[in-house]
Amino acid sequence: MTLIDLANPTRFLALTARILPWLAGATAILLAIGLYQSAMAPDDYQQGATVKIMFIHVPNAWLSMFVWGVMSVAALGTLVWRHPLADVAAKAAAPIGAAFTFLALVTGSLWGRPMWGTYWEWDARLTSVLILFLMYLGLMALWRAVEDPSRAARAAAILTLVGAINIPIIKFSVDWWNTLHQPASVIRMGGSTLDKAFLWPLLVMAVAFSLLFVTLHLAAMRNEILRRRVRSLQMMQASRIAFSSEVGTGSREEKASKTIGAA
Amino acid sequence: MSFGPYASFIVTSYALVTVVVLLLIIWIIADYRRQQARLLDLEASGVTRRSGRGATDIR
Amino acid sequence: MRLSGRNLRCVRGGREVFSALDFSVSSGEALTVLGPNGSGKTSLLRLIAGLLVPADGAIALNGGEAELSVSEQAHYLGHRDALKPALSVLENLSFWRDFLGGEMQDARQCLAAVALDHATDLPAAYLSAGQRRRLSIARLLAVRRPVWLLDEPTSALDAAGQELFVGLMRQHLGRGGIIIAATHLPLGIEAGELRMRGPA
Amino acid sequence: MSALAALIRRDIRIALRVGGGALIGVLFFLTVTVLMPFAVGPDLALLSRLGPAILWLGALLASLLTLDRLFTADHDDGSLDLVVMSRTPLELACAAKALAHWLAAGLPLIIATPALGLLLNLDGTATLAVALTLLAGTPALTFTGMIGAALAVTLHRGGLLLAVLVLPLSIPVLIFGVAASQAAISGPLSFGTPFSILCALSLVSFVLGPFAAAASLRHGLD
Repeated sequence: MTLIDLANPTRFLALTARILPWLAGATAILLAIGLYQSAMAPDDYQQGATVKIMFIHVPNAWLSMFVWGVMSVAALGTLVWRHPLADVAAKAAAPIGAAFTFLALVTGSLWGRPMWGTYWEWDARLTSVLILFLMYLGLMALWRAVEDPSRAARAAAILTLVGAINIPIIKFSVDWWNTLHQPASVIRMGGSTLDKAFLWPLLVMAVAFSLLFVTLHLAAMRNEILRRRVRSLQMMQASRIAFSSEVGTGSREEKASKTIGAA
Repeated sequence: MSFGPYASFIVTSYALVTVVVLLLIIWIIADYRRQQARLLDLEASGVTRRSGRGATDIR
Repeated sequence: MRLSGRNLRCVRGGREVFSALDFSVSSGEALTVLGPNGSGKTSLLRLIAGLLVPADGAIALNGGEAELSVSEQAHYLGHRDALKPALSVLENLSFWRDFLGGEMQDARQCLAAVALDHATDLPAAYLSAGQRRRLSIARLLAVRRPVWLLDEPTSALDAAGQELFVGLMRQHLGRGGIIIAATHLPLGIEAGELRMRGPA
Repeated sequence: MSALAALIRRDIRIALRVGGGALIGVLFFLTVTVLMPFAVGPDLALLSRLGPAILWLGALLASLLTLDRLFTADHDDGSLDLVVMSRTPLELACAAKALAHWLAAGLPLIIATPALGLLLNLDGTATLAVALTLLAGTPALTFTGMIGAALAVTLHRGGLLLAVLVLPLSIPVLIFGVAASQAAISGPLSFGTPFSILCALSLVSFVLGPFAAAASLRHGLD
């Protein structure tokens, strides 16, 4: 371990401790504004009140892709620049990204239920998000499968980058597969011609959720750094036992033999 | 403010988002407390980091 | 108590490892099995442990508990240490103590006896080879069984560990136990010798 | 009894800790099920007709996949030697290991079934029927699969060979599992008949599996 390896996460922890409360506060305020605005937004002439689901669905869907983007940059950081924090950032982002993707899926299916009559339709967008969700889970499983974080880091980074290249291809194939089977899409979710009355609440909510992600991500990164410290301290503890037992064996043996004999 | 015939869907989706986000926050805070406690335990048992500072010191 | 084997023959993979082998060890005695590589030291231990079936001959433990087989009254310390890296030191030991059954000892005291008592909550994955061996030795103490079958027990241990282990073996013999150890190195206790000739 | 409890506790702990593979089975189940519509097409009526079969195949493959290391892991680190030398009969130890495996890897599959039922357009009754048949049938898959896992130790091979050995043995379970769920959804058979046969298959496997696995392990030691 070099000095920079130690210093960097330490400085990061100091920085996090200072800005986390401010971030959390800003997130809460923006979320409150966004929620108020979306509650006040008028009904859509086609979709009625269900358009309100859009205000939480779209930010989650946006984050599901944005988080993978963050992880891809972190993966580059691991593979190319070997930045000590890059792997921590990628690993901490995965569960949060998976949670946002899950929410995008569920809110999407709840939004579609009144239109489709079923909770799940193999709609191109929802299906792509579902596959993204599976990829998040797979990545998390990869991290869990390997005990040593530095060994898991490179494998996970490669998988993240392959995923980033593959996601557009998957999206394209699913679109093609979907149009092959059902020519007319059931509804157009969040079309490009959005009324200003919807645009503002949506934007505020999107910014609020992005801030939420940044806050959670920084906190999760801090946890991950501490987890790694615990790990390295435990390894030091293990090596110290070997050392100390060599020094103090004589008395220890006598004491131990007495206790075992008496037991 | 009325949500029309699909009120339950709207309420469910907002509630679900709230619950999942809260769970995330609770998990992260609990994880922080757990790691912090383990670090303190380890320090109490006399293991310190090579730099000589306590592992829980952030500065 | 007396552990004896008579006219033992061992065949592995169609090859005769040894034949017409006799041995006998009484309470409080140790026997070292000596011989070149491939002479069947490990096979003999596994035969006594019930992990291999003799092609000929029989093994008996006179004066032990009648309703238990020899292998159920023996501890086997092999090359592989039967530890799960995902479990902590204490969890590993407690599991074997609970599972092997019989007269149990306190797991923490057993760890203290092998100088691992400060590492109880450490995952076994972090242990060095010598520490893993110590943890395996703690297993011999956690459940009391009269016969110890040891395969190169001191190979991974440092000087302090060996000294500690000699003390534990003496205790075991002092309580009327039986030790059979296959080894290249001197064991550090007074013991009879059984020389394996190697394949004829 | 406490010896078996200790074994079950240890195996579940290892499966759920970092490096354990219990939850990967669920992820595999999820992925296989999601792949099906891409091959079959997104026709909801068709999917709901195929749903029970897809879920059963997914569960079968997922439970088989995780069985691979049931005994080989213990064999590789020497634990199996000590299990054989313990005062617990090997048959009971095998049964305990299979039970632990089912609790850690089989039960999550059943818990995941309702979510997957939603994706395949199954209604409440159909999902419940599939979950119920899986609850009755997956123990049989684990206990017969255990025989293959024990053979894998003897033969020093696992993976694909295990699948080839075990898949034919699980055909009856598949037949009656899918038949029972279809019966509950569309008839014309009554649900009870195939379901009770499924339960009977599970009960038979509880007896047969541990004995066959223990016999195979005893002969496979070296």
